[in-house]
Amino acid sequence: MKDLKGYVTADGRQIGGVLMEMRNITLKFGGVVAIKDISFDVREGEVRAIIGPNGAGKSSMLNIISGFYTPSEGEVWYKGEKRPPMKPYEVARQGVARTFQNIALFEGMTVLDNIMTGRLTHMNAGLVSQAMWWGKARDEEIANREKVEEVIDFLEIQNIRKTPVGRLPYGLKKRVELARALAAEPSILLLDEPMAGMNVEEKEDMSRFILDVNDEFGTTIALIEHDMGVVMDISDRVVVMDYGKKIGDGTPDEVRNNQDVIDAYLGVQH
Amino acid sequence: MLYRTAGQFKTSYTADQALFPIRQDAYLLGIILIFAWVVFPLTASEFTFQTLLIPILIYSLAAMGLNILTGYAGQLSLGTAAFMGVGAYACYKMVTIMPWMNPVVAILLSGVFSAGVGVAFGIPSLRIKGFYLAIATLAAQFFLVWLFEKWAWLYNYNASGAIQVPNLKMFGVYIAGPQADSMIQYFVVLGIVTLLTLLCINLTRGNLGRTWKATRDMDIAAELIGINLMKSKLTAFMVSSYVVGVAGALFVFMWRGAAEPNLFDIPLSFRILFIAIIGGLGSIMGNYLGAILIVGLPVMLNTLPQTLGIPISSAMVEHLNIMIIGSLIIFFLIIEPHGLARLWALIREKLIIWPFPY
Amino acid sequence: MKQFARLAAAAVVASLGAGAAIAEGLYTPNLSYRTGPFAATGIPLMNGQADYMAMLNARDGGIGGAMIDFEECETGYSTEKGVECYEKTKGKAIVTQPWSTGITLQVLPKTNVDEIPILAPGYGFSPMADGKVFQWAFNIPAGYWDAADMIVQYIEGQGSLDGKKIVFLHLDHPFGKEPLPLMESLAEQKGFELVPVPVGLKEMQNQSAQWLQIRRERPDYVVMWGWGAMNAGAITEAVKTKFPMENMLGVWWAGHDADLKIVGEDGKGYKSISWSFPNADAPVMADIKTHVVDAGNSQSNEEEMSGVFYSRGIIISAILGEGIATAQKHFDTAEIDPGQLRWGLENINMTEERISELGLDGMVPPFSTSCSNHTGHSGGWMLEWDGEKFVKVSDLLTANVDNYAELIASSASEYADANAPWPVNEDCEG
Amino acid sequence: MLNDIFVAPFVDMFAAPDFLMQVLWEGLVSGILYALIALGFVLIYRSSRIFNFAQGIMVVFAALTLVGLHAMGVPAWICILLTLGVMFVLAVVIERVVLRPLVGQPDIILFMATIGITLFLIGLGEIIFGGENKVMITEELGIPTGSVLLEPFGGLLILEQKDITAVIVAALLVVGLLIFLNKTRMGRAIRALGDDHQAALSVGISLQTIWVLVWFIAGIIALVTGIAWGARAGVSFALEVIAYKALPVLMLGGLESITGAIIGGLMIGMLEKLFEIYWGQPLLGGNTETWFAFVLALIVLLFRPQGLFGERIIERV
Repeated sequence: MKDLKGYVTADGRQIGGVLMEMRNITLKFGGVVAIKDISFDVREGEVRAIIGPNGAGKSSMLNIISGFYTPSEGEVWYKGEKRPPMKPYEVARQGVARTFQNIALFEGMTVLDNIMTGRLTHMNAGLVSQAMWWGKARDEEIANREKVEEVIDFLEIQNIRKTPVGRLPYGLKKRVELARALAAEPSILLLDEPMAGMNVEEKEDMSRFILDVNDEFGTTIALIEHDMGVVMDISDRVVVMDYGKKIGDGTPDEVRNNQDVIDAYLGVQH
Repeated sequence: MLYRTAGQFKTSYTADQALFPIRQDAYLLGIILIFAWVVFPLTASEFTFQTLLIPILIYSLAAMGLNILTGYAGQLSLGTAAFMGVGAYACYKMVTIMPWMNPVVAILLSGVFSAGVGVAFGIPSLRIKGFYLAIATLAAQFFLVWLFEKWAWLYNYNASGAIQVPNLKMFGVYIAGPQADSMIQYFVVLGIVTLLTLLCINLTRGNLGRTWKATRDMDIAAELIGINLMKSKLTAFMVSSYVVGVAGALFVFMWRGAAEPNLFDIPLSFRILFIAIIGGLGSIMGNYLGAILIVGLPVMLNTLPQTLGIPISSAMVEHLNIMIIGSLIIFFLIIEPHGLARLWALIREKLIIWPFPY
Repeated sequence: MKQFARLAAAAVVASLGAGAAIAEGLYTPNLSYRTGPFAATGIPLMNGQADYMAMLNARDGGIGGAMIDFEECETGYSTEKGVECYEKTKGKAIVTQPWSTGITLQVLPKTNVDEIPILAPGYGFSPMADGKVFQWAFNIPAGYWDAADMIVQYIEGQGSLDGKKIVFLHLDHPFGKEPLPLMESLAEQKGFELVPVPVGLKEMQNQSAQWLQIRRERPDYVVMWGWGAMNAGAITEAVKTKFPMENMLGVWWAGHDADLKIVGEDGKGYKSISWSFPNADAPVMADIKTHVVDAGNSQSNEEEMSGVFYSRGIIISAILGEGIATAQKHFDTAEIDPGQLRWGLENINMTEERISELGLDGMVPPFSTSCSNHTGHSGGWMLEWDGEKFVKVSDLLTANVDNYAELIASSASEYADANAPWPVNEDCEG
Repeated sequence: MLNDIFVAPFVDMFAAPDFLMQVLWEGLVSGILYALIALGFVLIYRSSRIFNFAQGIMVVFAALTLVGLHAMGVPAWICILLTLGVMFVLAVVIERVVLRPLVGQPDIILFMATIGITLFLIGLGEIIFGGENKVMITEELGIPTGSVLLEPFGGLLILEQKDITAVIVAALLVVGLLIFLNKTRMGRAIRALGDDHQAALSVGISLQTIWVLVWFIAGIIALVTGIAWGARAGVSFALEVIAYKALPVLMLGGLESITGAIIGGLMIGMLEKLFEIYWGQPLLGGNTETWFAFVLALIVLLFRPQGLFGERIIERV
């Protein structure tokens, strides 16, 4: 077992103890092995990246963390406890929020409503109260709206608040999706290829937001990305996967110098 | 000009979340309410009450119930009429077993029964999606109508197998049955429909509404951000069936006066689906617009040749009527698949910025 | 262009004028169903009704000097449309003819308030015979209980019913369930076993399950309460399963020539009770031919006009006409109101002489009504399909009404109780 | 009670095996017709993602056109050709007027549009042909009308010749269709469309052509169904309701599976008849055929959401 105190990063941030730990995870679809015996941990307050070429099993790993897939073997430990088998929504209610590779916003709703859905794990007014728009429901609606407005300010999307998300360009959609995940005030934020399909400028924006989120709210972030360059710049530690196996784990510098990673990953880069 | 929103500032989130953040909308609604509560009752004839005002309100309510399920929560249902039937039969049993019961209370309670049945038939939605679910709701449709026919207890063993609304009094005035006055029935319907509309608006704009819409737009993502899909879908079935059940009780008690089981058969379900879709899925106001079109148009078309003095047989009018409604459905779907409510929204957007093009 | 506009204007004015002229007569709307699933049975009936009234207008200038404004309001047999039609027409109508059991049930309580007579010849609610309770409703000249009683009588004429088995094949709808209470009581009295077999509205055309059941039950007789597409479906299945046709009998609505033509020769022996019969030689037919058909105002055709249903339409209009004439004579006015028409319908005395006078020889049995008897219980003939057309195979049968007078009274009062407060005609003596 | 449900029906079946065979035969004949209608649905759904509710009214329309033309004095076989022509025109018009402007709309919108088509055709049909029940021109088409009497187990089994004909014609139609779909370029394009629009287009046939063709094939199927069903109970608008029976077949067999439609149709036809005769009539008061198929399909779907013949769906995000 690793030390519980954590470590201090190069830029002076204090990283805490282990928040989430994957132990010997294996995932099979029928006869196909997507992930084979992978273990790693995520510490409180760090930006943890999982990288690897296409088909390495990164997305499947993220889906296991968020409860969408149940691992065939292995255990997920979260906040010091072994996580029993549970539905994705229960995982979300434990403070795990995520974004999606192919944007999964609710296209029929406005930006504001989309971000408000991020808050629904924090709202529990009853049916009657909601129907009357009175008492708890109304108070909740206002209190949570304030939280959402904070996120909106933070991500600089005030002007599109009432726009239906269907009308937004790709880059903004990504940002709204991030806002929705952030609004949940998660303990751990999972980002599934947050920079896929973006141009350099948008990538820079997104990187800045990720770092700011981590800085200002202290949110733990786990992200997958196949763009090595960006990842190396923003993450504290990196797991490298290839063909469902872990081939490297450590700080960006360590990984960059790992011979297996160079062979398997960098070797195939175009 | 009329719809200029410049100068209306909101200083609190409460104000921004008000029902009508734009002042003109509130005025418009006010005018509509004055018409509904004062002008129509004063001017309408018996014929207008019976063939336009009362049915439009009841159909709007039924469509609203369906809209919550299909438009907001994304679960296509073809069994609306059967759930109306549950409401109607429940109401009938209540007022015949407990004649002292206040009829309005009975009508509002009858929705509870349809909500229960709705939840039971909603359970398959947890595993079945899309058209498969739509066909599955037909199971409810056909099974319940069959039950209305076979379960004689439901219609108090009447020889004809039909239910007949008894004369019911509230505060010393007949509000249901043959002795009831159309205008009073209209007010009862209007009151209940207004109340339920308000509740539905609140539900759909609040947390539950967002939960439903998220389920509708992308159920997988909804589950991953913390929505319990089972709860979301079943509450949608429950609320929807409640509203539909109340609409069914009103349908029989405040309008038809009698009902045989096949009244609740599939043509009624489709009719309500037309209203919801032509009006606009995912809109409350759309149900009213749809009902006005689908209920009002045939009545208009029927009286048209007579007023114009065109010698045409009533059967021909009926045939043409069906053709026109069929074509109109296709026409509206082509020009605006999101329904009349969206059409109105577009007009309103244009009005707000008018006379400038942007 | 100008000329065209003037022409158009003239046409509009003329048509408006024409409309106004008709509106001055007696307005007797008919809630017709020439569309929908039952249109096949509806069309000949509607044509017969309309043609008779058109003939009176053309030949006699209406009834008693008042033109008849016989307008159809199409319901497609839908109750909803029916109520719409009722509301639309009730303002100036002197009678309402609802045509479906569903519409009748719904309109029935309203007519008490609106005070308009309902004329439902041969259909509707059997207890409507009790005129004291159902002041405004008439099912002249015979009700469904009469029909059931006459059919059972006819069968009994072929031998005792004790220990026999009768399948009651009926539409699963208020119409089809209507005779059940009487059939049950007859079964008890006569000792036969009654097996009700319902046919769902959606299964009218595919009755193989019902006929498999009939085959399993091996009944001695099948009594059919069918309507619309159900009749053809049942008769084809009966032919297919080799059920002896002569042991299959139907109510008057199941005796439609077109249904039997589908099976033709194979349907030989099938019977249907009826209170109307086509008589091509009756004077009324000739009058309709000269005044309506030859004038090009009929929607009917020769084949249809020789059928049972077209002639039934004529009889229905003739009954209404007789009610109007009776009222006009009594109140000494041509323009009668609904209340006066009710009196007229309550005092029809259709004797053989009167039938002859009206030119309806052999088309309807004699009957008379009173304030307590709103049906008339005319009786009827058993008709049999000979492969091409229906022929009379019995003398006039009359229902044994006394046997179920109590049932009528108790059902009527039950209905009145359930719909309390229900006004009852206290002035009526017996 | 338990005896009535679990024992007595089976005793009945064994006591009168000839009757059981009759029940199964009746079920088979209905099942064939359900399968045909379901086939029309499947073809259209595979090629255009449209849940074509108008299939039922197309059956009525085809049968009415056939009978109507014959009533005008046209010889029977020419009537068939002319009716096929009418169905082709109908397919073209539907593609032009309804489908083309609605390309890319959500499923439910297209579904509603087909209900619109249904209403339009009902109105049009009633104006042209009138609402009365008509006799199918069975003999004129050369369909034998007698019946075959068999005596299995010393009992009686009645097989109508027109039912036998219907079964044979339906089987030939299905075989022909399968050959067309598998062996011809056009057919392969239709099949490919179900899997991938782009791939289908690369065959070099325009989407519009394929749609017209598919709707036309659905029209042919409708005509065959109309003749077969009309021969049993006459031709009228009440026929339209049999279209509902194809829906549970689709649930059971899957919206895209041709085999599923055929097997599902036969299964539902026979099972609903068995249930009605041995359980529905003695225990539930009859008429269970209105819902049995739906409830059966619902229960099957609860355990196999992909239907009996569908492939398991792996969800991804």
